[in-house]
Amino acid sequence: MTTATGKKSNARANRSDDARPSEKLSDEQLLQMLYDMMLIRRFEERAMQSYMQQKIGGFCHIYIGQEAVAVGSVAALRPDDPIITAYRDHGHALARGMHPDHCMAEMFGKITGCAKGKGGSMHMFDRPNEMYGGHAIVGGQCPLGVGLGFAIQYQKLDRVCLCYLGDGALNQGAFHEAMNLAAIWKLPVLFALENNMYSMGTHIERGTSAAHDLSKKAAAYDMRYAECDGMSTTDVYDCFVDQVARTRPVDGDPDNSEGPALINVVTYRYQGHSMSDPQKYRTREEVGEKQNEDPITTLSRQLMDQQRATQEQVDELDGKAKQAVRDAVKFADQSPEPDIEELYTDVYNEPYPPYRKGDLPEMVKKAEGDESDSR
Amino acid sequence: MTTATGKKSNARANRSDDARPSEKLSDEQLLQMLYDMMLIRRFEERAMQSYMQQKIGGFCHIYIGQEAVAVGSVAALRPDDPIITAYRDHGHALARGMHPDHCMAEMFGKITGCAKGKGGSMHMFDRPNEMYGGHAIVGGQCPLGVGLGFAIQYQKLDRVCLCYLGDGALNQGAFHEAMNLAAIWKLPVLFALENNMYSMGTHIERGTSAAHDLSKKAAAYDMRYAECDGMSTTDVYDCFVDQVARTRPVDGDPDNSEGPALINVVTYRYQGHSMSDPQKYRTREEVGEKQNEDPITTLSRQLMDQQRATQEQVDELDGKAKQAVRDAVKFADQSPEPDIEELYTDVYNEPYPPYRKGDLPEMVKKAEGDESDSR
Amino acid sequence: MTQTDRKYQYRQGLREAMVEEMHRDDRVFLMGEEVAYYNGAYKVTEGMLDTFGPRRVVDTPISETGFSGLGIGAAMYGLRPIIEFMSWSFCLVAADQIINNAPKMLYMSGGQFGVPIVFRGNNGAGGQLGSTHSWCVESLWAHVPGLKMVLPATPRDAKGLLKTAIRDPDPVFFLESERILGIGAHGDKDFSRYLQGGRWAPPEDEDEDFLVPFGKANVVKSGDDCTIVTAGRPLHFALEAAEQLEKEQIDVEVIDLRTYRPLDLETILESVRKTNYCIVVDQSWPFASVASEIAAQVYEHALDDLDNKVIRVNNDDVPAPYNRQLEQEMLPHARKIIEAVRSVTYNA
Amino acid sequence: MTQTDRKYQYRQGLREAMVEEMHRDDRVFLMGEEVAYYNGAYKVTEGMLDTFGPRRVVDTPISETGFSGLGIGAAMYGLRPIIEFMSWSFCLVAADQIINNAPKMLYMSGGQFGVPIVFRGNNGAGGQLGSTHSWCVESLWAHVPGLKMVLPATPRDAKGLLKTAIRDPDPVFFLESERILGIGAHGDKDFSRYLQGGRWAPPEDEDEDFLVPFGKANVVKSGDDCTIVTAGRPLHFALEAAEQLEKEQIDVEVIDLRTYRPLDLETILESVRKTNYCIVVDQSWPFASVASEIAAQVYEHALDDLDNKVIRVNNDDVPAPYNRQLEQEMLPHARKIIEAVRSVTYNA
Ligand SMILES: Cc1ncc(C[n+]2csc(CCOP(=O)(O)OP(=O)(O)O)c2C)c(N)n1
Ligand SMILES: Cc1ncc(C[n+]2csc(CCOP(=O)(O)OP(=O)(O)O)c2C)c(N)n1
Ligand SMILES: [Mg+2]
Ligand SMILES: [Mg+2]
Repeated sequence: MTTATGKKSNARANRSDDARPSEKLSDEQLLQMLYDMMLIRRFEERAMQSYMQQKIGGFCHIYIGQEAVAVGSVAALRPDDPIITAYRDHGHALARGMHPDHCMAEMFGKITGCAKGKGGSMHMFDRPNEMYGGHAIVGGQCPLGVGLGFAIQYQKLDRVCLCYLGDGALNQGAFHEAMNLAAIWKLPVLFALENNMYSMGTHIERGTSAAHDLSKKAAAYDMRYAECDGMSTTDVYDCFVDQVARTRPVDGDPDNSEGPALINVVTYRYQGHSMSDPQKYRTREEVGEKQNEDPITTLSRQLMDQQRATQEQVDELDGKAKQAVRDAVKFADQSPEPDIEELYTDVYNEPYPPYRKGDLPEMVKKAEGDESDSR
Repeated sequence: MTTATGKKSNARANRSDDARPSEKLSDEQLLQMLYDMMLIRRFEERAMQSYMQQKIGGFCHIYIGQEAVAVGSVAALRPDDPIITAYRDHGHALARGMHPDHCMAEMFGKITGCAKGKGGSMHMFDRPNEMYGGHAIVGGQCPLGVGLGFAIQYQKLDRVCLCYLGDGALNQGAFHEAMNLAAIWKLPVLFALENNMYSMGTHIERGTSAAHDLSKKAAAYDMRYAECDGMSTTDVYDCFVDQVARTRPVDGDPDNSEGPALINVVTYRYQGHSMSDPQKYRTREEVGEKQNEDPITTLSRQLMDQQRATQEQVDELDGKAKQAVRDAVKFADQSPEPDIEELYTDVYNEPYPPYRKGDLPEMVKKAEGDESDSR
Repeated sequence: MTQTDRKYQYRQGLREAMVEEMHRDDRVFLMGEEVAYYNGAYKVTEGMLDTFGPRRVVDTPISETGFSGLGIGAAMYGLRPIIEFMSWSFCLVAADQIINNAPKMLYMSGGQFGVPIVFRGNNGAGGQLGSTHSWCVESLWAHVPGLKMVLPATPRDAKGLLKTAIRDPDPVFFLESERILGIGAHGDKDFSRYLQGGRWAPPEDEDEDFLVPFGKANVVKSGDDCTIVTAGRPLHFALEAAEQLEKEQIDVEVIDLRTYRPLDLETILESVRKTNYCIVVDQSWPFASVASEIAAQVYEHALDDLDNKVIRVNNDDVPAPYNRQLEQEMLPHARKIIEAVRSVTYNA
Repeated sequence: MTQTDRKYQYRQGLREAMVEEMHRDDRVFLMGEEVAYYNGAYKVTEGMLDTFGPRRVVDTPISETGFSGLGIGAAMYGLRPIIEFMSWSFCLVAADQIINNAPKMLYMSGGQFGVPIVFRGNNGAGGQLGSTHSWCVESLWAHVPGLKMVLPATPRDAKGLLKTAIRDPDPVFFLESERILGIGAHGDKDFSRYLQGGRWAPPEDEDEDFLVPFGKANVVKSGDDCTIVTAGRPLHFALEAAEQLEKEQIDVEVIDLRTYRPLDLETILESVRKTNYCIVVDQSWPFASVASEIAAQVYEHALDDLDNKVIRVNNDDVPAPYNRQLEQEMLPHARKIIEAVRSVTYNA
């Protein structure tokens, strides 16, 4: 983890002096994080397979390689901290606690999916777990994330919103406007840049000015900046624990917060951009090299080296993840399609003909109880 | 003029060592600049009057106080360098050489106006003088300006595009995207920020992060930055001569150019935002103080102090400006309204019914000859 | 003082609606350019900063994508934002947020996240602002399912519909008109004699719950000879035409739809079944417009009741010119309406 | 090999049009996301970088406002940009540039600055991409005067219309369809037997000047019993319906409008005067749509020739769902068209 260029150099100094937060994680917590990453990995593998079998349609963006980003950052949050992200969102949904059954069922377009099969791969929403969606228009989630932060501040809550974005989003106007608003109003938002160096086939150096020093993108808004190694779960965790703490408004008081930050999480995606990407824009060598930094292998090895886990435990976890995903595929497979009537539900919360009020997804009803309502 | 933070420190060093370009201006050139500013000032005064008399409708944004910006920067250009600006555009049109008759007639909505009365105050276009319009959507002209720069580069020309914007435009997505494109492609564009500190009633400190150091806005794109005193005609001129020279691609070769820059021209508008502004957001004192820096008074005094002009000469110039504007009002007044048929012309260059091909404005026909065509 | 006599401005209706709802519900806030310290570019929000402070009346930089998206996010989190566009013309830079996010979030999330938000501001040409500043967005955006669209034409409806909009759980596109912000004020042309019961202004008793429901058209003037269907500012053109046509013994019925989504087709059809003629007046461009839609629906549902074509009166199909005469001519003005009515009813 | 037999993909038509025009005119360049090094997200621009180099085939960052505005500025300066939207769904973030600047510049400048630009890309639902990625922008943007709108439905027209678009001096919104990029390829359903003279593919002699003019509809299949008016991808639904209806002895006439602006009303009316029935098929939402417009115009101009209502077949009026069955049902598919034809002609 490189140092953050925050305003309060005290805080920064503190952080580098202190023990790293990840050192305080219990074995159990670390194994949970490892499991979450394995779950995502196995989930994505089965998603690719199911896509090939045409059980999943549309676009499907695979998170393999980036698992440490979602898992490490979400682990640094409280459960009531909202998150929002782009379309490469299965990892975030699972890290945030969405049951793989509902995630997979969504991709299969089934009524048991998190969005009743209406959203698909790019639109994972999970209200009980404070996940405000995957969003498919590049950069479009940034103003929404700022809105979550605004609502937190407005209600004087002590929460932090995590707004993920890809490096491609850096060049969208929406990102710029969102950064500026977050900065001038000191909103409790962390912009987590998942910098996997490519937007489709475009290397960041080709499309983004100042790509060699993204701290300038934060400085333009007088915003705090931090960097971490997205291939290392603990580095991501350490960085986000620190940044979340700085941003979290104590007693919901914005003056008791260091305000928003941009966090450059340097990561890599091992698969193509989507399922139909010939990947001619990068070499096998480049991918191979990055695969040596595989975040799951790294964390496994780390835990074993430190004698906090045995090979058997690791294998067992992976087995569990595989099983969970197998179950999810089965669940998704066996779940029914939405009725054709669902076409006209969920268009309005207060519908007029021909629209009808929809039912909440099974997943939400289970978590919130049947009396819960759309909000 | 404060120094620019360019990449090539050589060039910068050169510049501060050299004599200031304005010192090489002949008396005649300086008096021309003074006259241009007087023309704008008197023009705007009569525009306000005519607005009050309801001869001008819609919005009318007065340039008084900012005259040195348009005049000083345009003087640093070649006639074939294109410019483009926002809606506060009378000054630029006049500085660029539009005859006040056609400018005033446009505001009067007459067929003799630069846009045949179809554009109005916010839309001054002048093809013969390489003025690509006033544009009324804040920030919307920035991508267009980048397009002019792109076309220059594409055709391997050695021209520079000057793209003006207000400080309010800094917060628009269009500005951000335009800056990034100009930077990554090294386009010959200068973004001339007319920083009059207010967007309507919003002080720049309220709406724009990092307002205290706008060089950060350029740095975010790895772009050159410069600042100058927009109340001083010569300082503006010196700054732009230097910046234009750095940006101008020698032999049309982009590698033979230092690329685009953001130039922060600190200025002030003496009138309200538009004709209906109660101006409660600033004090009389503030305006009064700035009026002490009046760019026209300053240049006049400077010329007289240096014995390059006499009071009589200055008065005479002002008389000439007043007369030109009086003539313009008369011209506008006496010009005919466009025929109602003009509603359906100029919608398409290759029209289909009910549309019809339009005639070019008188102003263009005069300058380009009758055989000229829409392009 | 009768209700009719009460002078009550359209902008006042808008302001009162916001003020009352903000008193009633702390989740409601107002955000936009110059809404606070400047007191509103058009004085609609005058005094609101003083009343509610900067937490709830929020000035923004010129970042329509940013703050309309912010509003949507805040609405997903349970707040009730009112987002003001100084002009709906400026919503174009925020189009993705307002038509791709707001109206689709509920659907995409399978019913989990609704977006109770109001986007409001001035809509329509007529102020000599030139073509980029003179948008009538009704046809553009009414095309999109998931949003509701409201066009108040009177001070009374400005208030009653805005209150309903703020309480509505769905995204509401609320289209005001700068041209009529001042109607109801002393000296303005006042068609209140046409209004049933003279309800030009809202009830005077300051009823907190004075709401005008969505999807219920207002038969502003009843008549037997020809139906004129409209909403928003063109209602005033239609009433001007009605006044003129009265002198020619043509007694038109004028329907103010109030909302385009939902659309009160029943009231239109009932009227057309009575008058057998129909004119639709819409201030947006003709092609693929709300007027096209209403005309098509009237044909579809009342073909046998029509004694002539439905005539659509729109803006001329050209960008808005600056010149005053050209611009006035472009609008769906009274003369165009009168001619349309005459031309369909000529042999009635 | 007859012309009918020649297998020629829609995407190939697009590519050839661009390649030919770029050879012909150095002012023409192509710009968009992944058009160059990636060879196009949908392989439309494959090989073009190799042919023309990075000066004329330009990859952009994800900055639709930036690069579409750039294109407009470059067009004002005399170039002839082709701006590719990977999907028209992404044009929403650039709405202000494309509908406020491009189509109004000529007017605002009093005829001084035209904008000869082509915006092109995939349009329409059907790929299970969910509601933000499934826009059909025809009705949204055809509403706006100052632009031209083209919707090629066949490989032949993809080529001929795109060449015309590139040469046109006005802004052209060119709406392709990902769903049919591969039609014409081996194994695809091929309705070429309906095409007059089997003109599924463009002429084989590689005529540089093979142009399909704007505003001239194509009567793809002639028939006497009912007119089906459409354009773009839904043409294929209409032909599927026609095939089915043939078996029921209903002989429909299928008109491919090719362009919405200009609109070839004459060809529609001629057909309706012959068949006396009319169905309009449009893949955008129903409300205030091109279908509403065409229906309204048909009623206005052929009221006496119509033996029944005009039926509009659109996308269902809901955001596009991801689920395949729901999405397929939403589209203006063949069954809906068949039912519409049956319902109007039942007592013919
Ligand atoms: C506004 C917009 N333009 C284009 C696209 C098409 N598109 C989808 S993903 C993508 C690349 C995004 O890259 P990045 O932000 O780096 O995210 P990553 O795929 O690396 O996770 C593009 C161009 C889109 N979804 N939205
Ligand atoms: C996108 C957009 N939003 C809002 C407006 C309304 N508006 C016109 S000028 C202006 C202030 C602009 O200030 P600035 O850019 O500083 O220019 P100045 O008026 O100082 O010359 C605003 C908000 C607009 N024209 N466009
Ligand atoms: Mg990326
Ligand atoms: Mg300003």
